[in-house]
Amino acid sequence: MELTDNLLREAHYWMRLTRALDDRGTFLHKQSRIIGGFFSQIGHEAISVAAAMTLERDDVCAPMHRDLGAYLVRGMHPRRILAQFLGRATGVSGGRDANMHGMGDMSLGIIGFISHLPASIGVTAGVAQAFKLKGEPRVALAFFGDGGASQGLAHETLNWAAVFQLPVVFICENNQYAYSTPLTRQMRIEHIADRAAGYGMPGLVVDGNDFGAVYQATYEAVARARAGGGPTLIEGKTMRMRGHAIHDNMAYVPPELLATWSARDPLVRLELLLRERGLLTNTSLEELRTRIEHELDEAQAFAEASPYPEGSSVTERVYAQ
Amino acid sequence: MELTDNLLREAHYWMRLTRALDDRGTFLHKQSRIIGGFFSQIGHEAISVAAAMTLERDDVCAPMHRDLGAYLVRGMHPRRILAQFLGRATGVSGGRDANMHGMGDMSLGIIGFISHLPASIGVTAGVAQAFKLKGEPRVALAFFGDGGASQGLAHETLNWAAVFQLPVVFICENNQYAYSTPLTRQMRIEHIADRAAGYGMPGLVVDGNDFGAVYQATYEAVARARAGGGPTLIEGKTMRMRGHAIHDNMAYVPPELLATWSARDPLVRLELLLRERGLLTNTSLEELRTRIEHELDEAQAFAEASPYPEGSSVTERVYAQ
Amino acid sequence: MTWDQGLHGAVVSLDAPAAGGVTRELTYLEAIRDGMRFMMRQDPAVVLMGEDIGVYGGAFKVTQGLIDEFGADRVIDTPMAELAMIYAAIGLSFQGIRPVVEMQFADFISTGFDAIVQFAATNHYRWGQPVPMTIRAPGAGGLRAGPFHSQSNEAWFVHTPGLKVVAPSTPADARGLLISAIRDPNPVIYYETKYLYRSLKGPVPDGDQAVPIGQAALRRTGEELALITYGAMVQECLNAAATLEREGHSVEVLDLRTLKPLDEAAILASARKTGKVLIVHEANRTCGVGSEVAALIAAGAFEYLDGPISRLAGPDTPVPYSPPLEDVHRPAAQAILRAARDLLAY
Amino acid sequence: MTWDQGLHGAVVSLDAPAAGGVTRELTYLEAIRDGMRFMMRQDPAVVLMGEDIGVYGGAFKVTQGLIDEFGADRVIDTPMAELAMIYAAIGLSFQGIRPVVEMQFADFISTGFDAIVQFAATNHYRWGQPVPMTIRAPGAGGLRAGPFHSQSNEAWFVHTPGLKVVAPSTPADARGLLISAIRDPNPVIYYETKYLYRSLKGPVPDGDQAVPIGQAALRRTGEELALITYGAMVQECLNAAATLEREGHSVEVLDLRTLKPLDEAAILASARKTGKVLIVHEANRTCGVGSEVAALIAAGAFEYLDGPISRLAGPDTPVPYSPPLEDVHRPAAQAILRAARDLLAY
Ligand SMILES: Cc1ncc(C[n+]2csc(CCOP(=O)(O)OP(=O)(O)O)c2C)c(N)n1
Ligand SMILES: Cc1ncc(C[n+]2csc(CCOP(=O)(O)OP(=O)(O)O)c2C)c(N)n1
Ligand SMILES: [Mg+2]
Ligand SMILES: [Mg+2]
Repeated sequence: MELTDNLLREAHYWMRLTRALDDRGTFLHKQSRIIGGFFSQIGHEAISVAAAMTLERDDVCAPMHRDLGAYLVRGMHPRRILAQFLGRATGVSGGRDANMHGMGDMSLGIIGFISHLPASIGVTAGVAQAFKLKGEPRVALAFFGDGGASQGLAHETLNWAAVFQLPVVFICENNQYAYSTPLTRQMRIEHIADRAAGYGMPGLVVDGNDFGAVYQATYEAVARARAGGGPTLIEGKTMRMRGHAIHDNMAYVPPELLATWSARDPLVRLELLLRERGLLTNTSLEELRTRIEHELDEAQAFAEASPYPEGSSVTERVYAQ
Repeated sequence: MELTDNLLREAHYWMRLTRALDDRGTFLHKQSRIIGGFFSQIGHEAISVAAAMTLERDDVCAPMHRDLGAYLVRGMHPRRILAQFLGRATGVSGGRDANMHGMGDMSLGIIGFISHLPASIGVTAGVAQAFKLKGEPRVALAFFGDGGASQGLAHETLNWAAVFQLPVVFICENNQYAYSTPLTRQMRIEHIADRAAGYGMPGLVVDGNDFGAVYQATYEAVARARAGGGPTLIEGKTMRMRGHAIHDNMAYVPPELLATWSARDPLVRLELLLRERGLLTNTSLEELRTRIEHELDEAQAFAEASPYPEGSSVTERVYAQ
Repeated sequence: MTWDQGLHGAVVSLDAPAAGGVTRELTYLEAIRDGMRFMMRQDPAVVLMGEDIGVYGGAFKVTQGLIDEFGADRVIDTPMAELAMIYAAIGLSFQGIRPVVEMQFADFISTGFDAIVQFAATNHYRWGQPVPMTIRAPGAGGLRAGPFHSQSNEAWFVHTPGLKVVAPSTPADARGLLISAIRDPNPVIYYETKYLYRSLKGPVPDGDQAVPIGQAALRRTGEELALITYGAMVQECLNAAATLEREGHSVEVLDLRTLKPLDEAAILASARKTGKVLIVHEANRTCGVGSEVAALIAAGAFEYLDGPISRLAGPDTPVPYSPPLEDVHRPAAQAILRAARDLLAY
Repeated sequence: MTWDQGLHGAVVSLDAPAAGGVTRELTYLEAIRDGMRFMMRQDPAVVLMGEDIGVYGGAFKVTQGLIDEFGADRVIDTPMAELAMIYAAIGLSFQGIRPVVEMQFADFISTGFDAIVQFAATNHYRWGQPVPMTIRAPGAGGLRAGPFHSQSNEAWFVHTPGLKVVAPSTPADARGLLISAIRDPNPVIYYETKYLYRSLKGPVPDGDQAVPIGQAALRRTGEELALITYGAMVQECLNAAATLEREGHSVEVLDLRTLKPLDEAAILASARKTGKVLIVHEANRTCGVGSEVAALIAAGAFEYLDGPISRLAGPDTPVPYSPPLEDVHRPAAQAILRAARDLLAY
């Protein structure tokens, strides 16, 4: 599996777009245009984009609140995402769900998540089970966090996936914190991936800020799953570079830790590689950023021009007809 | 840690008593004197008795439905147990809970279990946490099964105990089946104890039908826990020699498997050892059995002479005052 | 006698329906199995999942034989993991599978609670993706099975928006409501009553005979008093009504059948007609389905009432094991008669 | 504005009590913290547990500063594992510890559901061992926090035997009921209302001022109509009652305060006195606490009623995020006024 120039260029677009959209959200929240919560994913660009890029169109993916990149790669338009953040009728959930929650669209192979972490890994296993039952060569991929890893469901799902040998890949985004809780208070082991052995599935640790490393590990796991080789657990080491949500100044994070991870910024690293390969210059980067800002301006204009849902529609859509 | 003659003699009494009480329950059920369900624990005598015998008076233990031996070792009188089976007011739960459920008595350091497996391991971790918070050199010990091991709570509890370094010992009674479900459909690993590594605690496998092996492993784990060394997971390999409950003819168990384990009967093996040490003869065995039958006759008479609870008391004891 | 056999002296047989059609005489349990078999033959997307439901045929043998006909890919024995099971079912439903999940006892549904109330119940509201899934929950008491094998916990789900809840009381409804539940594009909790498994027999129409979700059934018409109930209490209420008739009273029995959404029209019609209502269920009293039925009537039939709206329900305690305790806990014909006579005399 | 700050334009201040005693002016949030601090100082067995409650001070900063005073052994930051947390609390309670467990949001209580409804709720009934444990559940909406941070799911627990459930609506009650909850030998779910955290200020008596569990509070007396409610809706009802008074109506407001066990005597007294009752809550309507209140009145105050028993509750949908949707979902003074006027005109 080779990291082609095209692949890296594409990744660069998605990662830049992810970060810009994230910044845009923060900006809109500061301006009180997004009310309620907002989750920044800064630091997660490589892992979410790389993992999502290994999937085929027909595959299914369950991103969580820091996987903005995966939503974008799967084809969810920033318009719909910004409209979602702003609670508009044109948002992914039609104003029913908040911020990143419930941003699902099965036509794009995206499962919308609920707060109760790590719920979507369970659903994803079920999707993979359907692929297997129907004999379809498709793969499902789910993200969860170091906090979510402590939940009983993480255990039940990994075991389930192993017992049924499901075509599913689990990406654990170990970003050092679950809200204010550091790893040392969450678990007494170094690598969450080591738990894979307890289920009889391969487990591996990758540098989650290295696009290529995540892409290659996930690519192989996806290929194995598709070929009937069963599930894989991949742990990507990364860092949540902002507070848990926008209100959190993360005073509890030691500045040195942030500094260390700042030096490993996934976007900077990818851009270094692109420059080494001669695929990026200051000018082309500036062009890309401008293009993305235009895209987001347009998306934001769309979202802001969109109506709020009618209050009287509150009881609609509880049941499918 | 030496297996003294006295220790073995005592163990022999408890294991014989356990089996005899189990047989008595089966008999009473066949006679329709116990109505509803009845769980036989035949095959579990060594593991439940040995583990319970490693505890001090002040320690706390959470037996489940096949740990009749542990209840007895902790000092629960067969009278109260038989009265419980018969739904009498003098039974452990006063007729409120069924068969082995809810047979708790904190004055004996016994936590009563609920059906929802493996609930009591979670409670036991909490008890151990209290010991630790209060600085008391006490230990808590909990049993769970190969089926219970698939539940999310097993994961949450083991992780919890490891993070807080609690003085608790977990005994997984791997008896090859969870109801009709064989190990291969429950998990894709050979040893449940291997999961301990995923929590950062010691995990070991013992022959659950060998009293001495269980006793020694548990003794060491209890000592470590008491000394502040944190939790241990011990998996005892054993076999459920009867159906899941009395109605289950376990047609799904291959006869050869039963035969193999029949040859490893924990009671027979302990008695062989006793004979080798010159601690048991046919006569003394017969004497012991007779003595136990007398004890159980008396207990049964007590239970059968006991009144049922008054129907009008149904709403009593919902709340503690 | 053990749980899976039931504890019943006699088997009650329901009368054949007046009008024709091909029917067979089935027990309540056989009717459930027949409903599953019918749907599995008709729709290859229907898949069963649960603990011990395959080779073993289920704790109560409800699924017995189905693995032989449909294979292990459609009758799936699972690890003992209710939460993963229900989440997996949600995922299956996203790919066109129609999972029917068996809880070994309704009591264990609390172990998969999060998946039901947080994910399945809200999903369509949130992002428009339906969750067609049926959860079979063998519930209720009378079998000396104690606090963890006798629960009637349907109110948890009746309170939760986005779910449907049904509770058939006859073999025909057991089959017909199961067909509807499996076809419904929403998560449906199907409460089946263990007590009736082998103790109730009745005519069950063959073929594609769905019983619509949301419609109550008037089991008996009367003028003076309406007994509103569901599940195993329907038979008890019918017995009480028959006794009262011999005493000269005209009592009607409304079987709710669907608990969410409730058939408000039928409830109000019964209340308006009779002016006196006694609501009966096994489930714990406070915030049970009976409280909602009472509230609906108190709001919607207020002007027609000739007496206080009465409720007879399981008291607010766990279901106790010992026979004298359980017999007081579970409302039966005698207790119903007492409450009904009080109300008639009002 | 974000969740932890609240979304309120103005802070409502309650009047000082008529009769004396040492009181301080505290927000609802400060009163909860003060209650914990008071109990922790008084009883070394009281221990707090939860996610991010220690160093961080909790998602809403309710426990801020407590770890500094009481140390990490008594203000315990836990892994993200609600089920293990509640089970651990049960175990702690067996050894004389009085755990106070914080759910980060009431919405996550479903993740620890099994431990509460199956183990904690039934234990004393089954083998006589009390489970003194308090679970703090920050609930309810109005904060634009969406379906998973706005739930009012108290009815699940009001239905379940063996639990107690409280829902204070004022700073004084927040402190006083917390003291009672922690002292109670039973599991108590303490629903605190996030909306009130910083938007409601009032006098809070100092010292050992427990508010007994099981007693409703008549916040305002009136003759024509009773508004029966709890939580954040108490203020909305008081506002509505004040408006109605200006229109010449005499309306009383009964604050339930304890949801399990309900203060049936106070409910019936209000209903009998006024003859007209409007029950108001944010929680979903069907099988909510309001249905039980209506059922109690329909049975126990039937002869006194001058109109249908009315309910105004959150509709049976998840709590939506977008302001126009949430504003319709959450009953507020305007909707209360409409419903009250209808009933007064009846
Ligand atoms: C079951 C559950 N409990 C509590 C929460 C509240 N909560 C939201 S995010 C979070 C931390 C999650 O940490 P992690 O899984 O590591 O993901 P991260 O936010 O670090 O990406 C918590 C405690 C939740 N969402 N779900
Ligand atoms: C959460 C839960 N789900 C289902 C059941 C029903 N059930 C009772 S015992 C049992 C099998 C338990 O197997 P295991 O844990 O291996 O214990 P064993 O009976 O073999 O000793 C099952 C499925 C239960 N008790 N708890
Ligand atoms: Mg994290
Ligand atoms: Mg087993």
